[in-house]
Amino acid sequence: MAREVLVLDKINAGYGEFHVLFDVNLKVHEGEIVALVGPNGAGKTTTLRTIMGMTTLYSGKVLLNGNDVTKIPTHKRIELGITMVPEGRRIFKTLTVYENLLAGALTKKAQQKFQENLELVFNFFPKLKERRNQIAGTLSGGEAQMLAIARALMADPDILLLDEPSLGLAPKIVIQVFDIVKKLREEAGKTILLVEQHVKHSLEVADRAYVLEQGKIVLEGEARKLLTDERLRKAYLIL
Amino acid sequence: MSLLTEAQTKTTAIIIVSVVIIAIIAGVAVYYASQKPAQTVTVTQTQTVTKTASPTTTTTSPTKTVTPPKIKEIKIGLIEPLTGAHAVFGQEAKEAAELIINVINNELGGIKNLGGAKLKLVVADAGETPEQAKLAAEKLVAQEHPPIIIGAYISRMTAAVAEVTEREKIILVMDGLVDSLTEQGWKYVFRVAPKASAHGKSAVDFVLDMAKKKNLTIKKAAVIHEDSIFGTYVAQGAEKELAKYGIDYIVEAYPYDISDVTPIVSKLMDYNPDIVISVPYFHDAVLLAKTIKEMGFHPMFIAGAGGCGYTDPDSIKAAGEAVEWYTNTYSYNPARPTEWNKKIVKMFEDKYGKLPTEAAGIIFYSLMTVKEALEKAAVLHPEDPLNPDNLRDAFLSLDLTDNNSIAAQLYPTGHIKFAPNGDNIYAGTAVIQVINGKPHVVWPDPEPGIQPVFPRPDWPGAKG
Amino acid sequence: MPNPILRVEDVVKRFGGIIAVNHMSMEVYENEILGLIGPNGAGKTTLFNCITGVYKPEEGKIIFRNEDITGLPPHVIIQKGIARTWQKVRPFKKLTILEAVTVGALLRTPDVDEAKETAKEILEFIGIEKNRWNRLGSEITLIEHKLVDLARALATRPKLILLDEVAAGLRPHEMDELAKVLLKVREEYKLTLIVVEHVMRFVMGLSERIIVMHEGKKIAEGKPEEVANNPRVVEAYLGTKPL
Amino acid sequence: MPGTLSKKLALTKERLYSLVGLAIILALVPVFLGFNFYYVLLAADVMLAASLVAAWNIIGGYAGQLDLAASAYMALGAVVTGHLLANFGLTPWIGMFIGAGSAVAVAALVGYPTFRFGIKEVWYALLTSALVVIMMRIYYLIYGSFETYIPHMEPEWLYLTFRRYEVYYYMLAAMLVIIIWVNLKIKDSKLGYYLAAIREDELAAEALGIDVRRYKLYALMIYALLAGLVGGIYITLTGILSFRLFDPWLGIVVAVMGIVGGLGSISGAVLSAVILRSIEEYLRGTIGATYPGSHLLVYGLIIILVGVLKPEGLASFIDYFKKKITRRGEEVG
Amino acid sequence: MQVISVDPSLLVQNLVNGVFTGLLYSLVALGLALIFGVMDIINFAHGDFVMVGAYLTYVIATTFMIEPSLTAFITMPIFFLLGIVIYKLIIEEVLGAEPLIQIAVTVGLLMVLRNLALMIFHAEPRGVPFTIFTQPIVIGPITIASSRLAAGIVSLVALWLIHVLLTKTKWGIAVRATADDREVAELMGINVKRVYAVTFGLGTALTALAAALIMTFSRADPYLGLLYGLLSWVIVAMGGLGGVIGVLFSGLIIGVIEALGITFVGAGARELFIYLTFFFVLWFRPRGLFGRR
Repeated sequence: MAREVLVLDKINAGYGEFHVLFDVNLKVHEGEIVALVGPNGAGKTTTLRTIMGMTTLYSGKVLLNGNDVTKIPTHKRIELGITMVPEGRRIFKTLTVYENLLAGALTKKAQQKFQENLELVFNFFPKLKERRNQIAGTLSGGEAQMLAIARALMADPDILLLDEPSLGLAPKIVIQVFDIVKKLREEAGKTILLVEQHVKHSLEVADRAYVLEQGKIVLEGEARKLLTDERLRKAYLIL
Repeated sequence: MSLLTEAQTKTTAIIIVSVVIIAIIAGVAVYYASQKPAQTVTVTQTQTVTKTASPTTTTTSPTKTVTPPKIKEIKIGLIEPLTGAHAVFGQEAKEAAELIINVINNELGGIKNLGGAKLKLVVADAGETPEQAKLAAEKLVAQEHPPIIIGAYISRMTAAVAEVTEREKIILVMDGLVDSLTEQGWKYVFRVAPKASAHGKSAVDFVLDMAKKKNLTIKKAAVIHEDSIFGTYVAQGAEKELAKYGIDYIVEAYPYDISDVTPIVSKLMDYNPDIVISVPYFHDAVLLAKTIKEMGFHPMFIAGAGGCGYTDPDSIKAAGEAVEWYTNTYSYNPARPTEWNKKIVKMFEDKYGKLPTEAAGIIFYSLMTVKEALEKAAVLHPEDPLNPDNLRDAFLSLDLTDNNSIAAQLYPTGHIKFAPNGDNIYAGTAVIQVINGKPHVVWPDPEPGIQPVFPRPDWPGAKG
Repeated sequence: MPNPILRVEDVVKRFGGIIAVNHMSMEVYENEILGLIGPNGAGKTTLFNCITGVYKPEEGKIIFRNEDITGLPPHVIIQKGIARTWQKVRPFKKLTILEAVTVGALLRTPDVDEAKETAKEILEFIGIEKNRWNRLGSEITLIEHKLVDLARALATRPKLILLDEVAAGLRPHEMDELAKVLLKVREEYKLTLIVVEHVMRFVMGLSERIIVMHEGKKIAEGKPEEVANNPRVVEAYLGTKPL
Repeated sequence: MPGTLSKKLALTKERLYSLVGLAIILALVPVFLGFNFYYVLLAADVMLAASLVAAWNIIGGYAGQLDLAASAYMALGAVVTGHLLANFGLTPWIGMFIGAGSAVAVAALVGYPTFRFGIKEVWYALLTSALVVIMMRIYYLIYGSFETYIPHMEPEWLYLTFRRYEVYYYMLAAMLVIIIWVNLKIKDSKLGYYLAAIREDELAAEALGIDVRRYKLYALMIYALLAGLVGGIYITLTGILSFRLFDPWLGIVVAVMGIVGGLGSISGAVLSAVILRSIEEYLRGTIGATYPGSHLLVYGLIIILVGVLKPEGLASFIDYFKKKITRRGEEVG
Repeated sequence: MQVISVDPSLLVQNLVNGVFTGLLYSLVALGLALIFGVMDIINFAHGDFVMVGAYLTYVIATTFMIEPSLTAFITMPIFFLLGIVIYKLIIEEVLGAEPLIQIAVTVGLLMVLRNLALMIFHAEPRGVPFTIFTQPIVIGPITIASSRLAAGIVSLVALWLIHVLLTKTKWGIAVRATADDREVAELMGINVKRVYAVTFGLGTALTALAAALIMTFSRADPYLGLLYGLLSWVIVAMGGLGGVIGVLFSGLIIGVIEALGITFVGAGARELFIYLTFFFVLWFRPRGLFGRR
């Protein structure tokens, strides 16, 4: 098995006194796409935020490339090779497309590989190249999502966390997004942790998956197998 | 429902009750308090009297019918803005008062007619608002109850103090210059210093006098003034005088804390007056002078009116060359060549390392006048010289000239005599001009070796 | 079929270039519990906001009890009898539970004490324990927030309550508790409920009828089991087949 | 049910008793001060500050609007009352209501569009601060910088031109009690509940049927009314009318006192006004004259410390003691 | 007060004066706009930073006999550090606090600064008695005071530099990203706390530059802050968060309105015009003239 890029070890976390995650264990290996699925409010986003150090961590450890990053502030974790595409895209609306990409590449590591990554990103998203001088606030939903992913790629991460990348997008675009997720691994060699509502899609692109419910991991395993799992179906449509 | 409304009526009832309680206690308390007038004061006074019986005076009083009180110490209140925006005046006034009290007590041997009684300065801070000034007055009255108070520079603060001193029958020697202060029908107020409008008048008189000497005619004038009550009164004095001589003029008022005056200077340049009568405060004086210079505005003359502004040492320090040839009317003439004036100025310079400005000067002669009044009171009313009405009488009967008093020697006109409203009949100002970066008195009589510069050398007509 | 209490007719709401609600029509019948489901971004919350007057729809009409209420400001709409709860709890942090509910009750009476009594009745009915009534909004648990939110809405004596993701973030037993309360409330106060929900087992168990929204439009309508087996719905949720 | 009802009544009683207690204490203050003019005047000054802060509490504390225009409404009440007395000989007993009425009118005139256009937070604060300057300049355009001194008129009780300060003190103390009462009354009323809801969350409040703009305007107008009345009494005390009464700085100070007291807490507001005003005056008398400005420097430091360390203000201390008392009460009951 | 019939050349002259004053106002407000735009901190002490800057200019210029405008090279770095210290000591504690708390704390800061100045320098105005700007520049019928011209040009250049800094540099991108979305900025590896500290430092340093320019023609006094505090806020409010451009134009508008008010009515009505304009702008364009989030 490949190297473990990200390990969550018995994580208990939440916001202030509001406990959300209970003993969450999770691993992502190099070159893997791992899906984290579950109903709304199950704690998927909280898991990602905990990885980035944006929640209150009560106990447990976050390991990145084998290093304990539990006590490292968020902005320094980026330098260590991890980036997150936040839910709802949250591109910098007042900046231009190109400035958004610049904002993604402010770390030392990213600066060195700026040109290389820019080419990669424009290659992936030719639309962004066309619109590089447009104010990002005027982009459509799909373009904005592309930009959010592109911005994260500019940081030259080893592992990319994607939070609901297909949220609120037209089906056509959703398909594109999942295509891109696949391409990111295949062509750019990125490791990906994906949080999604589109369970089917995500399980189709992912190698492995975790199912989160009420802040606990209730199921984990090979994605394709989970796809046909009756329990998963129940978690979503209880009948 | 009914229960709740009952509770509400109860609420209302209890509120009314509590207000009534306040009212009743208030009524009783005020009645009780007003029954015994401010006795404490007289008590303390008699106490001081008995305690401090001086042997010399007791022996010299042969008659037992009227025993003149043996006074060793007389408190003089000083209420000046020692904190806040006007502290610049108040602090200097305090320094000046300390100096003069020292002179009176040590060099002049106290109040001679009262057996060499010493003066004791009691100071309170008038702050920045009328309430604070009033508080200061009440504090001074409650703690010290001086028979005479000097203060409080800023007009509305002086007015606030006057209300207290009138009630307590304390003589208030005002160093606030606003005209209306002596128009309120107050009985126990006196003002040695020239009032605001006199400053405006003097500025115009000075310019016209100079122009006459140089055979120049003045047709158009501009009056610009900061818009406080003081500035407005000064400007009015100038306007009246200009109108009297049939000179056309415009008036422009502005807040003294204005950020930029270029539009005003442009307006002046557009009107192109022969002379400018300017009534500034400190801050705007620096700004105006610099801007006028920088905009290349060259009228025949720019005359300042009102106590502070262009010729103050601090202003000259701050504005540099820009205030060269500016004049200012002054409630005090530091260059008057009288014996005592020279002496006091020197003492002040030695002690504080700076020239006395107007704030100090007013205190010089006001305090010296107080001394003269006390001397006079001792003569006129030996039985009770510190009685307010007796003191008032003494003030009104003063007629001080250079020959008979130090106070007059310190005063610009050399003559002090009070009108019934408390103003000095012979009030007048001096005009000071900045020549080679130093303030010099140029009018009514120039300092020795000093020639007033008129018109301004940069006036285009000066050479032709 | 009874009369519809609320009719949404051909409503359109756009944000910039994005159409959030796209010619949506639906009817809600008196005293029913209607589930409104759909994937994230389907336009449910926007539709809610159009009904409650937070947004003014660009096209279409909203008719409540035979009265056109389109574009009325929120405080007027609630007077007509439509109350709502919030997806993200919006507590009055410095007010106690009792006070917060009293605020709602004051809509129908100027008398604070009367309103307080109403609030107490409702709190008791909903099952918040008395010793919690004086807790501040900043000190209570999530389930209490949801219940207070509901109580606040109930206190305005509405005919129709729109519940926006009430179950989000709750534990299973809390959800069951909440569902029970909602059913009880519906009976007692003769209410109509519209439940926007993501948690399927909650909404499927609670609703009598379900409308599925997708991309601002209605794509299915019917009994819960019908809807759950509708291939379009499954597709909308689990996603279309990749090409 | 009856139990809870009596509990509610008991609460009201508790408040009323404390109010009556306060009234008695306030009434006795001059007695304790031995009718020393200085201390009574100082006490009157403290009452003035406390009244203004208590009035501000309605708009700032209850409605959560950052109003910095207390001095505008107070000064308007003052100048209207003062000029009616000085120029037309109208008794301040009537004049102060006309003055307060003008303050309400201005509040409505400014508040209506301001709330209508949804101006909130810092923008509202700036607008109100600018309002003070605008009104100052309007007064200046009418009266110039001339000062009007209200003369002593007989009978004193009719024209409120007393030579002693006790009467003014008692009037301001009574005013303070009335303003506290209005505060408590509002707090317990529909308006109070609505204002609290608006302060906490405007959108949620609106969804509960509250016409946010209207209730904000009510709060503003009541506040203006009270501030105007305080101004009317104040001017009979100082008797000096000038455009400097419209003091933007005073508006800020009133708000700051309210914040230091703790938002929405009437006891905190009053306590903070009393403490801060007394400290300021004490420091002014002790260190202020030796080092000009030092008293305000200390004052500023106190505000910073409270803001940084105890943003809930003095009210949190009061709550702490209250809780201690009520907890004990609960145990007994 | 006599009404002067305004002749056209005076009008043009005063419009020009207004433009230069307005440019300087923009510079004064720029630091505030930056701090408020990026950090959402309501700083009521901004005007008093200008005041402290004016005193520092006075002290340095008169001690070392340096042209006052050039002292900016010394005062700006000092103020940059001062800003960071104040940020660390006070501002960081109230980040994200309620607006009222921020107002209270910065009012406290204002009182400390103002009264410290009063204690040290007393209330007398202090000025630098020398400057290279003494001669007017006359272009046809228009006379421009050279210090105002210089101040205007320097302001414009400073505004332009800040604009370039914000749009063209790495750091500027980080600042704007932080202003846009603090949390996501952190996800981009931006040290938000440091960005805040530096922004506050820069905002403060800009007041030092403005103060140095002001000292070429005006004076320092403890109450100078009153003059520029509210005015800066008015400019920021009118400009909205339209960045440097918004600040520039609203500064110009204020400057011109002030000059017109003085020309047609009188200097006493100056504030009336400025603040009435402010009222109407807020009422009818609550998001400012140049947009706001």
